[in-house]
Amino acid sequence: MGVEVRILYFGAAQEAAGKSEELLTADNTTTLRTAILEKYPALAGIPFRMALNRNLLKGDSLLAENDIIAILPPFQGG
Amino acid sequence: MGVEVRILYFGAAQEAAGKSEELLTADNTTTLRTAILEKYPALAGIPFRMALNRNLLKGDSLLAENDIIAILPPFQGG
Amino acid sequence: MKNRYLTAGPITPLLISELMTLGNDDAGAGAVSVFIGKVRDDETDSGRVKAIEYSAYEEMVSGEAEEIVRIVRAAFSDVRSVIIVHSVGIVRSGEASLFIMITSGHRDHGTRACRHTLEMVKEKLPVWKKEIY
Amino acid sequence: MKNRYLTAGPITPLLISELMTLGNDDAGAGAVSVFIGKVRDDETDSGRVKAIEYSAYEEMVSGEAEEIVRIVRAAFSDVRSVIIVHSVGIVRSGEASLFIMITSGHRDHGTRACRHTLEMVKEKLPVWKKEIY
Repeated sequence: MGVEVRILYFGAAQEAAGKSEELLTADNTTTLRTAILEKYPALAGIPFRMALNRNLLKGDSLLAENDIIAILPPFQGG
Repeated sequence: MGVEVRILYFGAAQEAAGKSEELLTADNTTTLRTAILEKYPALAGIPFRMALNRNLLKGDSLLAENDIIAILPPFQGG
Repeated sequence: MKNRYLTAGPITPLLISELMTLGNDDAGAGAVSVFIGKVRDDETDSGRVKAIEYSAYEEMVSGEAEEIVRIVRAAFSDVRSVIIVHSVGIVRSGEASLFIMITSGHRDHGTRACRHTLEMVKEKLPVWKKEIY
Repeated sequence: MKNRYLTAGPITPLLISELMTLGNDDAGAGAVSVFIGKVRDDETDSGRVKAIEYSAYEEMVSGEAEEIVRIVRAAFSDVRSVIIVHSVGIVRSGEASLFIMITSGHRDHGTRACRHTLEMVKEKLPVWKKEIY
């Protein structure tokens, strides 16, 4: 079950995951978050947010084929 | 009585006095102010302050030979 | 770089000069407020910072930057233009990594909008840094 | 002009570029805050403003500007440099007549000091203007 979505890792999350992107399967963003944390325990130390198709996620969302999920550690621009 | 001091007129005060500087005789800044207002009635419409030797006057001050008094309309820099 | 809000490498003095000519033909703008963020050579436990490597979620930066501009314009009606440029890639200490310019009719909205834009850039732009020692 | 706080005529883009290089060698300055005041082509009862002629009590400007710098440095300890330049003479609409630059370690003191300097320049510098239509 679930659909295949593209995951992008940024900043410290990229280092914790050891990659900048990959494909994963999930049906909603909450189960996806859990799956990612199980796969990369080092991510637990990073208070990351997620973006769905370039928009910051607020709450849970169902996933659709080809959705792009970004894993966003706290921003550090400026 | 009184000493001769140099008066500098700036901004709108220069136009009201019709000159940029002159020598006048007075013994303190309060009598000088009154004398200037009598000489140039147009100055009455300008809420000018005075500087004594480049320092903004606060209150009254006695005058000494060669003092420089500046007549300063409201500042308009910026 | 295809993104108008990002530039590769430092924001050079030349680029700053060019950016500051934007809006020079607007004779109704009485105030230009600029903020430039630079990399400091901070002394840390890991040594002195030589440079910072910035990375960004480039595809998301545009939408967030446009949202910042919308908010600033809505909050400060006297604002006439908003320019935001952030570096990606390596910026050495002493070099600039952020440029913000607000033109406005008068100083009050301009200076406040500049500060507000700066705070929103820090809060909303998906940019990350990595110190190089 | 012998006064470092005054310049004859407009503050040109070239002069702005030069002024902004001051402090470029200070790698401890993480923030540069700039305010530029320009002559607006305001429509008034007397017509559209073509230019402003600024005059100053030049001998008093230095002391007042130095006092402003002292106050700013005392109030904002993170400030590293303060530059103030005001025009005297004719500045046409669209041209700049005031330049303020603050460098500071971090953004907070810098942006606040810039605004505070601007307010003090308006309040304390013995400068007058005359619109030309």
